[in-house]
Amino acid sequence: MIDILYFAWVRERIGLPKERIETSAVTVADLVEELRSREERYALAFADTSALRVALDQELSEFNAPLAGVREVAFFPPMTGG
Amino acid sequence: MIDILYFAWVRERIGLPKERIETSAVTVADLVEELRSREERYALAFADTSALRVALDQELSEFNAPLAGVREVAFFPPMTGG
Amino acid sequence: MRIRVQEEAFDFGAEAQEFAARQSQSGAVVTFTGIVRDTDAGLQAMEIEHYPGMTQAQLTSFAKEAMQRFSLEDALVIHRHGRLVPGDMIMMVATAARHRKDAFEAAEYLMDYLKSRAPFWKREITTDGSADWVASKQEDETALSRW
Amino acid sequence: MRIRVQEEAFDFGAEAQEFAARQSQSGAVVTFTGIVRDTDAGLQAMEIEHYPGMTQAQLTSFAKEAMQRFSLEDALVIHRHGRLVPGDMIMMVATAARHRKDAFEAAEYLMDYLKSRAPFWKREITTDGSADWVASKQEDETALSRW
Repeated sequence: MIDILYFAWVRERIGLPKERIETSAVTVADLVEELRSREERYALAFADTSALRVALDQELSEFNAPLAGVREVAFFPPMTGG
Repeated sequence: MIDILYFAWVRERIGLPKERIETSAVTVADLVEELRSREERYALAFADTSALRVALDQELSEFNAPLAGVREVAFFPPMTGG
Repeated sequence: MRIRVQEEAFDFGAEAQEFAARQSQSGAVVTFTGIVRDTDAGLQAMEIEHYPGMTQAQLTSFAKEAMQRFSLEDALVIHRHGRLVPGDMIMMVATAARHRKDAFEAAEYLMDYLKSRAPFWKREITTDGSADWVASKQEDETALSRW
Repeated sequence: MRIRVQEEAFDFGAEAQEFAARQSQSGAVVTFTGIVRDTDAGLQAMEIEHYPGMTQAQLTSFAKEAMQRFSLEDALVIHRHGRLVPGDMIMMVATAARHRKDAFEAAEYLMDYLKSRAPFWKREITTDGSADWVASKQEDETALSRW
Protein backbone atom coordinates (compact mmCIF):
# COMPACT_ATOMS: atom_id res chain seq x y z
CA MET A 1 0.00 0.00 0.00
CA ILE A 2 1.23 3.44 -0.92
CA ASP A 3 -0.17 6.90 -0.14
CA ILE A 4 -0.50 9.25 -3.05
CA LEU A 5 -0.93 12.97 -2.43
CA TYR A 6 -1.94 15.63 -4.95
CA PHE A 7 -1.48 19.36 -4.61
CA ALA A 8 -2.66 22.55 -6.33
CA TRP A 9 -4.16 21.98 -9.81
CA VAL A 10 -3.18 18.31 -9.79
CA ARG A 11 -5.42 17.90 -6.75
CA GLU A 12 -8.19 19.85 -8.46
CA ARG A 13 -8.05 17.85 -11.70
CA ILE A 14 -8.01 14.53 -9.93
CA GLY A 15 -10.62 15.70 -7.48
CA LEU A 16 -9.06 14.48 -4.26
CA PRO A 17 -6.07 15.38 -2.09
CA LYS A 18 -4.97 11.90 -1.16
CA GLU A 19 -5.60 8.22 -1.80
CA ARG A 20 -4.09 4.92 -0.76
CA ILE A 21 -3.53 2.37 -3.48
CA GLU A 22 -2.06 -1.05 -4.08
CA THR A 23 0.46 -0.99 -6.89
CA SER A 24 3.22 -3.10 -8.35
CA ALA A 25 4.77 -0.15 -10.19
CA VAL A 26 8.56 -0.25 -10.08
CA THR A 27 9.25 3.41 -10.80
CA VAL A 28 7.36 6.69 -10.47
CA ALA A 29 6.88 6.67 -14.25
CA ASP A 30 5.26 3.21 -14.02
CA LEU A 31 2.92 4.52 -11.33
CA VAL A 32 1.99 7.48 -13.51
CA GLU A 33 1.20 5.11 -16.40
CA GLU A 34 -1.00 3.05 -14.11
CA LEU A 35 -2.87 6.12 -12.85
CA ARG A 36 -3.30 7.54 -16.35
CA SER A 37 -4.98 4.37 -17.55
CA ARG A 38 -7.51 4.48 -14.71
CA GLU A 39 -9.76 7.38 -15.62
CA GLU A 40 -9.97 10.45 -17.79
CA ARG A 41 -9.32 12.82 -14.89
CA TYR A 42 -5.98 11.08 -14.16
CA ALA A 43 -5.05 11.09 -17.83
CA LEU A 44 -5.74 14.82 -17.82
CA ALA A 45 -3.75 15.54 -14.67
CA PHE A 46 -0.78 13.51 -15.90
CA ALA A 47 -0.98 14.54 -19.56
CA ASP A 48 2.36 16.35 -19.41
CA THR A 49 4.68 15.16 -16.68
CA SER A 50 7.27 17.79 -17.63
CA ALA A 51 4.83 20.22 -15.98
CA LEU A 52 4.84 18.14 -12.81
CA ARG A 53 7.13 17.50 -9.88
CA VAL A 54 7.24 14.48 -7.63
CA ALA A 55 8.29 13.92 -4.03
CA LEU A 56 8.99 10.50 -2.50
CA ASP A 57 8.54 10.31 1.25
CA GLN A 58 8.58 14.11 1.30
CA GLU A 59 11.80 14.58 -0.63
CA LEU A 60 11.93 15.96 -4.15
CA SER A 61 12.69 13.20 -6.61
CA GLU A 62 12.54 12.24 -10.28
CA PHE A 63 10.06 10.33 -12.43
CA ASN A 64 12.58 7.58 -13.14
CA ALA A 65 13.17 6.96 -9.43
CA PRO A 66 12.35 3.49 -8.03
CA LEU A 67 9.40 3.10 -5.67
CA ALA A 68 10.82 0.27 -3.57
CA GLY A 69 10.29 1.02 0.11
CA VAL A 70 8.48 4.32 -0.60
CA ARG A 71 5.40 4.94 1.52
CA GLU A 72 4.27 8.36 0.28
CA VAL A 73 4.33 9.77 -3.24
CA ALA A 74 3.25 13.36 -3.92
CA PHE A 75 2.52 14.92 -7.31
CA PHE A 76 2.29 18.67 -7.79
CA PRO A 77 3.06 21.50 -10.21
CA PRO A 78 6.31 23.50 -9.95
CA MET A 79 6.38 25.22 -6.60
CA THR A 80 5.64 28.91 -6.18
CA GLY A 81 6.76 29.85 -2.70
CA GLY A 82 8.39 33.00 -1.40
CA MET B 1 39.47 83.17 1.38
CA ILE B 2 38.85 79.49 1.43
CA ASP B 3 37.66 77.19 4.22
CA ILE B 4 39.68 74.04 4.75
CA LEU B 5 38.22 71.17 6.74
CA TYR B 6 40.04 68.13 8.10
CA PHE B 7 38.48 64.88 9.24
CA ALA B 8 39.54 61.76 11.13
CA TRP B 9 43.32 61.28 11.41
CA VAL B 10 44.01 64.19 9.08
CA ARG B 11 42.27 66.41 11.64
CA GLU B 12 44.23 64.80 14.45
CA ARG B 13 47.62 65.18 12.76
CA ILE B 14 47.02 68.79 11.83
CA GLY B 15 45.47 69.49 15.20
CA LEU B 16 42.41 71.41 14.11
CA PRO B 17 39.13 70.64 12.35
CA LYS B 18 38.90 73.76 10.22
CA GLU B 19 40.75 76.86 9.17
CA ARG B 20 40.23 79.73 6.78
CA ILE B 21 43.16 80.70 4.61
CA GLU B 22 44.15 83.03 1.83
CA THR B 23 45.66 81.14 -1.08
CA SER B 24 46.55 81.62 -4.70
CA ALA B 25 46.75 77.88 -5.34
CA VAL B 26 45.28 76.97 -8.72
CA THR B 27 44.60 73.29 -8.05
CA VAL B 28 44.06 71.10 -5.01
CA ALA B 29 47.58 69.72 -5.50
CA ASP B 30 48.98 73.28 -5.38
CA LEU B 31 47.10 73.89 -2.14
CA VAL B 32 48.50 70.68 -0.67
CA GLU B 33 52.04 71.81 -1.61
CA GLU B 34 51.41 75.14 0.07
CA LEU B 35 50.12 73.50 3.25
CA ARG B 36 52.94 70.96 3.35
CA SER B 37 55.55 73.71 3.30
CA ARG B 38 53.94 75.46 6.26
CA GLU B 39 54.76 73.21 9.16
CA GLU B 40 55.86 69.72 10.05
CA ARG B 41 52.35 68.63 11.11
CA TYR B 42 51.00 69.52 7.65
CA ALA B 43 53.90 67.77 5.94
CA LEU B 44 53.08 64.73 8.04
CA ALA B 45 49.34 64.80 7.33
CA PHE B 46 49.89 65.25 3.59
CA ALA B 47 52.91 62.94 3.31
CA ASP B 48 51.02 60.49 1.10
CA THR B 49 48.09 61.97 -0.79
CA SER B 50 47.23 58.57 -2.26
CA ALA B 51 45.96 57.78 1.26
CA LEU B 52 43.75 60.88 1.20
CA ARG B 53 40.49 61.97 -0.38
CA VAL B 54 39.35 65.48 -1.14
CA ALA B 55 35.93 67.11 -1.43
CA LEU B 56 35.33 70.51 -3.03
CA ASP B 57 32.24 72.31 -1.82
CA GLN B 58 31.07 69.00 -0.33
CA GLU B 59 31.46 66.93 -3.47
CA LEU B 60 34.12 64.26 -3.88
CA SER B 61 36.81 65.49 -6.24
CA GLU B 62 40.39 64.88 -7.36
CA PHE B 63 43.75 66.37 -6.44
CA ASN B 64 44.24 67.78 -9.92
CA ALA B 65 40.92 69.65 -9.81
CA PRO B 66 41.00 73.48 -10.12
CA LEU B 67 40.11 75.59 -7.09
CA ALA B 68 38.55 78.49 -8.97
CA GLY B 69 35.27 79.44 -7.31
CA VAL B 70 35.62 76.82 -4.58
CA ARG B 71 34.71 77.98 -1.09
CA GLU B 72 35.23 74.83 0.97
CA VAL B 73 37.91 72.17 0.63
CA ALA B 74 37.87 69.07 2.84
CA PHE B 75 40.68 66.54 3.30
CA PHE B 76 40.11 63.15 4.86
CA PRO B 77 41.13 59.48 4.72
CA PRO B 78 39.14 56.94 2.69
CA MET B 79 35.63 56.77 4.10
CA THR B 80 34.49 53.93 6.33
CA GLY B 81 30.72 54.21 6.54
CA GLY B 82 28.07 51.54 6.65
CA MET C 1 18.08 28.93 13.37
CA ARG C 2 14.29 29.13 13.39
CA ILE C 3 11.81 27.96 10.80
CA ARG C 4 8.11 28.65 11.12
CA VAL C 5 5.30 27.64 8.77
CA GLN C 6 2.04 29.13 9.93
CA GLU C 7 -1.37 30.33 8.89
CA GLU C 8 -1.55 33.33 11.21
CA ALA C 9 0.04 36.69 10.45
CA PHE C 10 3.47 37.51 11.89
CA ASP C 11 4.82 40.81 13.13
CA PHE C 12 7.64 41.59 10.71
CA GLY C 13 9.04 44.54 12.68
CA ALA C 14 9.11 42.65 15.96
CA GLU C 15 10.63 39.55 14.33
CA ALA C 16 13.30 41.60 12.56
CA GLN C 17 14.15 43.51 15.73
CA GLU C 18 14.32 40.41 17.88
CA PHE C 19 16.44 38.60 15.30
CA ALA C 20 18.94 41.45 15.02
CA ALA C 21 19.08 41.94 18.79
CA ARG C 22 19.90 38.33 19.60
CA GLN C 23 23.06 38.17 17.46
CA SER C 24 26.32 38.60 19.32
CA GLN C 25 28.93 38.00 16.62
CA SER C 26 27.31 39.44 13.54
CA GLY C 27 27.92 42.87 12.10
CA ALA C 28 25.44 42.35 9.27
CA VAL C 29 21.76 41.47 9.30
CA VAL C 30 19.69 41.22 6.10
CA THR C 31 15.94 40.68 5.93
CA PHE C 32 13.65 39.99 3.01
CA THR C 33 9.88 40.32 3.21
CA GLY C 34 7.39 39.27 0.56
CA ILE C 35 4.15 41.22 0.44
CA VAL C 36 0.97 40.35 -1.45
CA ARG C 37 0.63 43.05 -4.04
CA ASP C 38 -2.39 43.99 -6.04
CA THR C 39 -2.37 42.97 -9.71
CA ASP C 40 -3.63 44.67 -12.86
CA ALA C 41 -6.59 42.31 -12.86
CA GLY C 42 -7.53 43.38 -9.32
CA LEU C 43 -6.58 40.91 -6.61
CA GLN C 44 -9.09 39.95 -3.98
CA ALA C 45 -7.02 37.34 -2.20
CA MET C 46 -4.06 35.02 -2.51
CA GLU C 47 -4.48 31.47 -1.30
CA ILE C 48 -1.37 29.54 -0.42
CA GLU C 49 -1.51 25.76 -0.31
CA HIS C 50 1.39 23.74 1.07
CA TYR C 51 2.50 20.19 1.80
CA PRO C 52 2.46 20.09 5.58
CA GLY C 53 4.69 17.07 6.10
CA MET C 54 7.36 18.34 3.75
CA THR C 55 7.41 22.10 4.19
CA GLN C 56 9.11 22.41 7.55
CA ALA C 57 11.75 19.80 6.67
CA GLN C 58 12.48 21.40 3.32
CA LEU C 59 12.83 24.91 4.74
CA THR C 60 15.04 23.58 7.53
CA SER C 61 17.30 21.90 5.02
CA PHE C 62 17.64 25.12 2.96
CA ALA C 63 18.44 27.11 6.09
CA LYS C 64 21.02 24.58 7.30
CA GLU C 65 22.72 24.66 3.93
CA ALA C 66 22.72 28.49 3.98
CA MET C 67 24.13 28.57 7.52
CA GLN C 68 27.10 26.49 6.48
CA ARG C 69 27.66 27.85 3.02
CA PHE C 70 27.64 31.50 4.06
CA SER C 71 29.08 31.12 7.59
CA LEU C 72 25.94 32.52 9.16
CA GLU C 73 25.52 33.04 12.86
CA ASP C 74 21.77 32.69 12.51
CA ALA C 75 18.89 32.42 10.05
CA LEU C 76 15.14 32.82 10.32
CA VAL C 77 12.43 31.75 7.88
CA ILE C 78 8.73 32.42 8.40
CA HIS C 79 6.25 31.43 5.67
CA ARG C 80 2.50 31.71 5.82
CA HIS C 81 -0.12 29.58 4.14
CA GLY C 82 -3.87 29.99 3.80
CA ARG C 83 -5.75 33.05 2.63
CA LEU C 84 -4.00 36.42 2.37
CA VAL C 85 -5.12 39.77 1.01
CA PRO C 86 -3.16 42.55 -0.73
CA GLY C 87 -0.81 44.25 1.70
CA ASP C 88 -0.38 41.11 3.83
CA MET C 89 3.12 39.83 4.40
CA ILE C 90 3.55 36.34 2.97
CA MET C 91 6.92 35.45 4.38
CA MET C 92 10.23 36.72 5.62
CA VAL C 93 13.79 35.54 5.89
CA ALA C 94 16.54 37.03 8.02
CA THR C 95 20.24 36.23 7.97
CA ALA C 96 23.07 37.29 10.28
CA ALA C 97 26.76 37.12 9.40
CA ARG C 98 30.02 38.85 10.22
CA HIS C 99 30.21 40.31 6.74
CA ARG C 100 27.51 41.90 4.64
CA LYS C 101 28.31 39.91 1.50
CA ASP C 102 27.51 36.64 3.28
CA ALA C 103 24.33 38.00 4.85
CA PHE C 104 23.09 39.28 1.47
CA GLU C 105 23.98 36.15 -0.47
CA ALA C 106 22.44 33.87 2.13
CA ALA C 107 19.16 35.79 2.01
CA GLU C 108 19.13 35.63 -1.78
CA TYR C 109 19.99 31.94 -1.68
CA LEU C 110 17.13 31.23 0.72
CA MET C 111 14.71 33.23 -1.42
CA ASP C 112 15.76 31.45 -4.61
CA TYR C 113 15.17 28.07 -2.98
CA LEU C 114 11.92 29.15 -1.31
CA LYS C 115 10.57 30.33 -4.66
CA SER C 116 11.18 27.14 -6.59
CA ARG C 117 11.90 24.30 -4.19
CA ALA C 118 9.65 24.80 -1.16
CA PRO C 119 6.27 23.04 -1.46
CA PHE C 120 3.98 26.06 -1.63
CA TRP C 121 1.48 26.82 -4.38
CA LYS C 122 -0.15 30.19 -4.79
CA ARG C 123 -3.56 30.84 -6.22
CA GLU C 124 -4.80 34.32 -7.08
CA ILE C 125 -8.46 35.12 -6.57
CA THR C 126 -9.30 38.16 -8.66
CA THR C 127 -12.06 40.66 -7.88
CA ASP C 128 -14.17 39.21 -10.73
CA GLY C 129 -14.09 35.87 -8.91
CA SER C 130 -11.73 33.84 -11.06
CA ALA C 131 -9.09 31.73 -9.35
CA ASP C 132 -5.80 31.03 -11.10
CA TRP C 133 -2.78 29.07 -9.94
CA VAL C 134 0.31 31.22 -10.19
CA ALA C 135 2.66 29.78 -12.81
CA SER C 136 6.27 29.24 -11.83
CA LYS C 137 8.66 31.58 -13.61
CA GLN C 138 11.53 30.48 -15.76
CA GLU C 139 13.61 33.27 -14.22
CA ASP C 140 13.11 31.74 -10.77
CA GLU C 141 14.35 28.40 -12.04
CA THR C 142 17.28 30.12 -13.73
CA ALA C 143 18.14 31.97 -10.51
CA LEU C 144 18.90 28.63 -8.86
CA SER C 145 21.70 27.90 -11.29
CA ARG C 146 23.69 30.66 -9.61
CA TRP C 147 24.29 28.49 -6.52
CA MET D 1 12.58 58.22 0.01
CA ARG D 2 13.91 59.14 3.46
CA ILE D 3 17.46 59.82 4.56
CA ARG D 4 18.37 60.40 8.20
CA VAL D 5 21.76 61.14 9.71
CA GLN D 6 21.51 61.23 13.47
CA GLU D 7 23.35 60.74 16.73
CA GLU D 8 20.50 59.10 18.62
CA ALA D 9 19.62 55.42 18.38
CA PHE D 10 16.85 54.31 16.01
CA ASP D 11 14.28 51.55 16.42
CA PHE D 12 15.18 49.09 13.67
CA GLY D 13 12.07 46.92 14.07
CA ALA D 14 9.70 49.85 14.04
CA GLU D 15 11.45 51.47 11.07
CA ALA D 16 11.43 48.21 9.11
CA GLN D 17 7.78 47.57 9.88
CA GLU D 18 6.71 51.10 9.01
CA PHE D 19 8.72 51.02 5.79
CA ALA D 20 7.22 47.72 4.65
CA ALA D 21 3.70 48.77 5.61
CA ARG D 22 3.71 52.00 3.64
CA GLN D 23 4.49 50.36 0.28
CA SER D 24 1.52 49.82 -1.98
CA GLN D 25 3.11 48.52 -5.19
CA SER D 26 6.02 46.49 -3.92
CA GLY D 27 6.09 42.75 -3.42
CA ALA D 28 9.66 42.78 -2.12
CA VAL D 29 11.25 44.61 0.79
CA VAL D 30 14.90 44.15 1.75
CA THR D 31 16.59 45.62 4.81
CA PHE D 32 20.21 45.69 5.85
CA THR D 33 21.34 46.57 9.37
CA GLY D 34 24.90 47.15 10.51
CA ILE D 35 25.66 46.30 14.13
CA VAL D 36 28.75 47.21 16.15
CA ARG D 37 30.40 43.91 16.93
CA ASP D 38 33.02 43.15 19.49
CA THR D 39 36.55 42.55 18.18
CA ASP D 40 39.29 40.16 19.20
CA ALA D 41 41.07 43.06 20.88
CA GLY D 42 37.99 43.81 23.00
CA LEU D 43 35.95 46.77 21.82
CA GLN D 44 34.83 49.37 24.30
CA ALA D 45 33.23 51.78 21.86
CA MET D 46 33.08 52.84 18.24
CA GLU D 47 33.16 56.54 17.48
CA ILE D 48 31.81 57.68 14.16
CA GLU D 49 32.84 61.07 12.82
CA HIS D 50 31.13 62.54 9.78
CA TYR D 51 31.11 65.62 7.55
CA PRO D 52 27.80 67.23 8.47
CA GLY D 53 27.40 69.45 5.42
CA MET D 54 28.11 66.65 2.99
CA THR D 55 26.62 63.50 4.53
CA GLN D 56 22.93 64.11 3.96
CA ALA D 57 23.48 65.29 0.39
CA GLN D 58 25.71 62.35 -0.43
CA LEU D 59 23.33 59.76 0.98
CA THR D 60 20.43 61.41 -0.82
CA SER D 61 22.28 61.22 -4.09
CA PHE D 62 23.04 57.50 -3.62
CA ALA D 63 19.43 56.78 -2.77
CA LYS D 64 18.12 58.73 -5.77
CA GLU D 65 20.44 56.82 -8.05
CA ALA D 66 19.31 53.52 -6.52
CA MET D 67 15.62 54.47 -6.89
CA GLN D 68 16.05 55.03 -10.59
CA ARG D 69 18.50 52.29 -11.38
CA PHE D 70 16.55 49.51 -9.66
CA SER D 71 13.00 50.85 -10.23
CA LEU D 72 12.37 51.16 -6.52
CA GLU D 73 9.10 52.31 -5.06
CA ASP D 74 10.90 53.55 -1.95
CA ALA D 75 14.22 53.62 -0.11
CA LEU D 76 15.26 54.45 3.44
CA VAL D 77 18.72 55.17 4.82
CA ILE D 78 19.45 55.86 8.49
CA HIS D 79 23.06 56.33 9.63
CA ARG D 80 24.24 57.20 13.11
CA HIS D 81 27.31 59.13 14.17
CA GLY D 82 28.87 59.70 17.57
CA ARG D 83 29.72 57.10 20.18
CA LEU D 84 28.34 53.55 19.91
CA VAL D 85 28.99 50.42 21.91
CA PRO D 86 29.01 46.73 20.87
CA GLY D 87 25.48 45.59 20.05
CA ASP D 88 24.36 49.04 18.93
CA MET D 89 22.93 49.40 15.46
CA ILE D 90 25.03 51.72 13.33
CA MET D 91 22.81 52.12 10.32
CA MET D 92 20.10 50.56 8.21
CA VAL D 93 18.90 50.68 4.65
CA ALA D 94 15.56 49.47 3.33
CA THR D 95 14.47 49.07 -0.28
CA ALA D 96 11.08 48.28 -1.80
CA ALA D 97 10.55 47.03 -5.34
CA ARG D 98 8.13 44.91 -7.34
CA HIS D 99 10.73 42.17 -7.76
CA ARG D 100 13.12 40.72 -5.25
CA LYS D 101 16.17 40.97 -7.49
CA ASP D 102 15.82 44.76 -7.68
CA ALA D 103 15.21 45.12 -3.93
CA PHE D 104 18.30 43.00 -3.14
CA GLU D 105 20.57 44.69 -5.65
CA ALA D 106 19.49 48.16 -4.57
CA ALA D 107 20.26 47.38 -0.93
CA GLU D 108 23.68 46.01 -1.87
CA TYR D 109 24.33 49.01 -4.08
CA LEU D 110 23.46 51.41 -1.26
CA MET D 111 25.68 49.50 1.16
CA ASP D 112 28.63 49.47 -1.23
CA TYR D 113 28.36 53.24 -1.68
CA LEU D 114 27.78 53.90 2.03
CA LYS D 115 30.90 51.92 2.90
CA SER D 116 33.30 53.74 0.64
CA ARG D 117 31.72 56.98 -0.56
CA ALA D 118 29.75 58.38 2.36
CA PRO D 119 31.77 60.76 4.56
CA PHE D 120 31.88 58.71 7.77
CA TRP D 121 35.02 57.66 9.61
CA LYS D 122 35.02 55.03 12.30
CA ARG D 123 37.36 54.84 15.25
CA GLU D 124 37.58 51.82 17.52
CA ILE D 125 38.27 52.36 21.20
CA THR D 126 39.55 49.10 22.65
CA THR D 127 39.17 48.03 26.25
CA ASP D 128 42.88 48.72 26.85
CA GLY D 129 42.21 52.34 25.92
CA SER D 130 43.81 52.59 22.50
CA ALA D 131 41.92 54.36 19.73
CA ASP D 132 42.46 53.35 16.12
CA TRP D 133 40.88 54.66 12.96
CA VAL D 134 39.34 51.83 11.00
CA ALA D 135 41.20 51.37 7.73
CA SER D 136 39.17 51.21 4.55
CA LYS D 137 39.18 47.79 2.94
CA GLN D 138 40.33 47.05 -0.56
CA GLU D 139 37.40 44.65 -0.92
CA ASP D 140 34.97 47.50 -0.26
CA GLU D 141 36.59 49.54 -2.98
CA THR D 142 36.51 46.54 -5.31
CA ALA D 143 32.81 45.98 -4.54
CA LEU D 144 32.01 49.34 -6.15
CA SER D 145 33.34 48.21 -9.51
CA ARG D 146 30.34 45.90 -9.77
CA TRP D 147 28.00 48.84 -10.40
